[in-house]
Amino acid sequence: MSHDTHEEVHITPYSTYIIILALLLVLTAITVGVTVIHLGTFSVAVALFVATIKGTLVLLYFMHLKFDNKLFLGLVAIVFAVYTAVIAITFIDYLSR
Amino acid sequence: MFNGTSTFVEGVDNAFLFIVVISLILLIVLTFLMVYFIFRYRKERNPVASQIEGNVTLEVLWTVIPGILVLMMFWYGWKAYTPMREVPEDAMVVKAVARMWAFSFEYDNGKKSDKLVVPINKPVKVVLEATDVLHAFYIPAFRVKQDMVPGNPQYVWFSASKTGSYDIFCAEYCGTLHSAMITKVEVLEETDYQAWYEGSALAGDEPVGLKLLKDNACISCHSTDGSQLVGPTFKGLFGKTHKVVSNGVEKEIVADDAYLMKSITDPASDVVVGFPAIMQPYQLPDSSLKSMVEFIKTLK
Amino acid sequence: MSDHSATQSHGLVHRDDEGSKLGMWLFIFTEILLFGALFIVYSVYRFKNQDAFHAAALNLDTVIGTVNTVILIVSSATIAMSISALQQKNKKLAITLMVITLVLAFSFLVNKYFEWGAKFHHGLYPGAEHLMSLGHGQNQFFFLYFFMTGLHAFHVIVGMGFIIFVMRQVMRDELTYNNYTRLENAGLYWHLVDLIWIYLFPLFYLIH
Amino acid sequence: MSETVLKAGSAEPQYQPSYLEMETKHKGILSWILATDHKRIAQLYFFSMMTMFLIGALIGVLIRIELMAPGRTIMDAQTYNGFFTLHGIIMIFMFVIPGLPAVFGNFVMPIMIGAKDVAFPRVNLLSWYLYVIGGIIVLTSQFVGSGPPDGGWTFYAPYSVKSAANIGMAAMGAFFLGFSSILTGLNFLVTIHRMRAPGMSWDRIPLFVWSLYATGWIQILATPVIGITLVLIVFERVFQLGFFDPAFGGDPILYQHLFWIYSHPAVYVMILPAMGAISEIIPTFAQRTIFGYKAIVASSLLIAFVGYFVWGHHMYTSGMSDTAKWVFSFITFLVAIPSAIKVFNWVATLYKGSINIQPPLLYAVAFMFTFMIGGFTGLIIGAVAQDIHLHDTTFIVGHFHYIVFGGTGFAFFGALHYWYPKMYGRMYNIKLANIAWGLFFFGFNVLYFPMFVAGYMGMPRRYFDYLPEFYIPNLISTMGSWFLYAGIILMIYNLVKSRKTGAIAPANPWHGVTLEWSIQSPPTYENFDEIPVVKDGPYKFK
Repeated sequence: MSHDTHEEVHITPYSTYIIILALLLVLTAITVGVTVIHLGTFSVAVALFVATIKGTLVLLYFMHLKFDNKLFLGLVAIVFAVYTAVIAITFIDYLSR
Repeated sequence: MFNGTSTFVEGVDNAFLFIVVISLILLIVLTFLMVYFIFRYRKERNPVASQIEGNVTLEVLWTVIPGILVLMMFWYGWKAYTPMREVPEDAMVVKAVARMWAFSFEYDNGKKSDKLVVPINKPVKVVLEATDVLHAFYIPAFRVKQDMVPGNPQYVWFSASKTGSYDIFCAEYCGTLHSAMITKVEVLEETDYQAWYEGSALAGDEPVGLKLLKDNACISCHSTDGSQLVGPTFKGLFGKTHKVVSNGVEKEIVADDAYLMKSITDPASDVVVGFPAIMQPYQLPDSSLKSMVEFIKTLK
Repeated sequence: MSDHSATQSHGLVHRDDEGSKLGMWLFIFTEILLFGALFIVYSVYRFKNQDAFHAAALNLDTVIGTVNTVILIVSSATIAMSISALQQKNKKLAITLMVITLVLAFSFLVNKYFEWGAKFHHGLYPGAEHLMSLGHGQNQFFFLYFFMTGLHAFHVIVGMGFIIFVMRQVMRDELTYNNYTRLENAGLYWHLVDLIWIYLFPLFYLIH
Repeated sequence: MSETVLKAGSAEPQYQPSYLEMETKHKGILSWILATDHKRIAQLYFFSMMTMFLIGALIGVLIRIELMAPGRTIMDAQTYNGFFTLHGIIMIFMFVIPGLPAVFGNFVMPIMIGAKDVAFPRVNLLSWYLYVIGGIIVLTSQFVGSGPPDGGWTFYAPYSVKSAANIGMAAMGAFFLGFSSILTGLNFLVTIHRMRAPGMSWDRIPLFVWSLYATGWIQILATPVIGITLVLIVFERVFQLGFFDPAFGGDPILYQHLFWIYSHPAVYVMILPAMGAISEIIPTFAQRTIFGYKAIVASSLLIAFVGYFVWGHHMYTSGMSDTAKWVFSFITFLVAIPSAIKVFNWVATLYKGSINIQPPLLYAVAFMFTFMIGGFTGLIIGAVAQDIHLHDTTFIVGHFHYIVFGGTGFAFFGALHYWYPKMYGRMYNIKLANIAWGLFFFGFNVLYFPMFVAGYMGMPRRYFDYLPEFYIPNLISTMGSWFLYAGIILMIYNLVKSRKTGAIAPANPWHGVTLEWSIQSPPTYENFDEIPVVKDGPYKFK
């Protein structure tokens, strides 16, 4: 209530969604394509890297983080950072056993 | 109370003392200040409070000083720990197997025992295995403890510096008789140890079957005197008719040789009514199974 | 969550769109951590049984996986576009896009049904003798496969329910061009479903 | 003393029907169990929680009687195992985790920030229902299936997977309780973000609200992890999926990682709101502003954040790698610093105050003392070497009771004595409250301190029976439990009796300056006729 500022409503044009959709489809094709080439241990890294790009696109455009209140963007960043740290710390154990 | 019984006691107790002394000083000072302020500045003596909002110097001081202290504590704690992982090359190896609810120990020469017997002043590496659930191998007098994880062998080592008999506890909850999963570590002079190691002197002249039942921890669940433990008692077991559940169907069965042997190797197939189906299967040579059953027959 | 926004509380005239969206986001965080825990289980077991995971993954049908990925991505775009449509007062288009989303979601489930059915047919389900004979690593893979895609499918169903719920409200003009947060929230939830699948897909279907 | 306090209250404005008497569309009991008013929901929680607390405490006393002497005393081993499990599940999941947020957070947090309710009142009610459902499932698990669950509240695999006892159901109950906790946290975060009164900027929020804010984040980000982990345990039991059982290649240590990824932050869910309540009580009874407001806020947030990365210190003996032990031990010692900062600031707040010695302050002092002991013993077991020796002994039991009972428990009852006049518009008997506090504090220390001794001597925890050398500390502990229980009973007697017969409480009996003291006792349905405009920080005493 203290900060009820009625911001201007952002309407994402359809064209943006179509472009993002196309990008996502291309990236999906790339990940599927990459599995044909054997990259060994890198294949996990590549798959996760591409997935992360796709996820970021979904978060920024489909989920409107790019246009919404920046608070949401900040919180999402913190949550993913915390989660990554938790995985990393868990793996300190498994990698050094 | 356990002064100097193993290599680690001094390090652990010194680190403990270091933290306790610092903590006690802080506890006493803070408690004193708290109580003193409450009486010195109580309403009757100090009707008007001073509104002090804070003091940056103090905040910095009581962040940095405890910061340094806790880092020292961390370091002492870590330094006292590292020797526990550095097993000397010449350590003798004993395998400890935990199952519900007993430990058994196996030596290089195949000797089995329900107590851990070790020579004095000799590094001993105990390899820890569990067959069913988590247990923990804990010798308070030596300051060693390690969980025993099924499928994932662990170890501890120690070198005992005083002869005597010390407790070994299971420290990780493992079921009904968790608190009864206790045995001893016997620290002997080198010569006594050798005598024990080579002979079966300490085992006495027990029947082979009874010794097997002890070594495999059977008697921690099945009594030999008719008392009720987690599983049916061995006393008067042989030759009687029992109600059992097989594959969910209740039926009656006569406890003969074949049934008893099957109950050891595949306990889940016929479970006596009124007892939980928690026994783990045992893989033992036929000769051992026979001796065990022979001994059970003698318990009328 | 958002359906109980402050609007109704005590009949106060106060609608907090940002608040209900924040609530939705926080709920999404819990969902992310929920799956996050499973991804930790997955990574640890994959780390321990790399070869078995590779071998087991060969049994998964990459084609169905890819088709389902495309379906979810497209449905994500359609639900996002329906928000734009409603904002532009194009109620009809908004509803059409939601219906498309639902149809796509349903076809995702149909694919899933056939995919699971094939696994059961080949004895690749928990407890099956064939699976048991393949060793611990492959077992872990299939346990996780069934549990994680199953939980994901459950989220698909919940998301569909949420979309049907807001679609009815749009039809009745309870949600309009200046009151569409609940549709946004349904969209956010649906994108979450997509987001999780974006990670599930390469981790299960694309290990070769 | 109490008389002067009562008369000193500000002049009463015209009394309006309070939330206790309000008219809703429902009548009688329905107006309670279908209430969406945050204060009524707080009451619902309060009554269900006190019921659970008394059951849990009674089981605790029975456990102590069993341990009074070696050998069987009043129950058999499996009953004992079921009892300590039930005691843990009830106290952890149904009292200390939801305790302060669900009762006092619900009651005063919206008022403190100048709001009429929480952001999602109906979700708030739903949280309570989930709590009740979870509670009922846990209690039912005792009487159906194959025997009361054992194995402790930690559900360690593979025992929890293999045990014949009814563990799956108890785990399901805990899942519901976790979900309830998530929704409460979510609700509070949105409320604090969105519903502050005009002028209530982030640097003017009372410290209790700040602590709830930090807690809310932990509830949201940690609880789902245990939720899904318990579901895995249930699936493993029901469908024989081998997630954690080594017989299927599972890793029991992974279970412990997942369990503590939640359960260590959960310790901060228990203690942060307690610290927040203490930060309210001390300034009010010292009649002066809090010392180091910003330091306390920063330490709350730091504890919540760093506390997320220390879970491994529960696992030094589990078979985790040595590198991981180093990392966890190091971060563990770092998280001690913000807790220390809080204690220093509280003590400094007493300096040059004008101190009014009343039951809430006594509870706060008891809190600080027991919390310090809990914290210092925490340092001892944060160090790897000592923890190897002390882990899974009664030393640990003593340590966490000093933190979660001595800490959270004392803060809960301190908060209860502090806000009681506001909740019910009545005063309790101060003298009786002081006596109850004395019994409570004395009994508490007699009960839990000997556990440190027995633990250092090497007595493992969760022992139904013990060797004779541990007899004396156990005997003393058991006797302490009687004093403690007597104190609790006396306290509850006093509060229950005063509910009807206590003197009418003024709006502001303790001369507090946070917003809840500016409205009538008990508050009206929507708290404020007019939303206040906040012009200054939270603890400005004249």
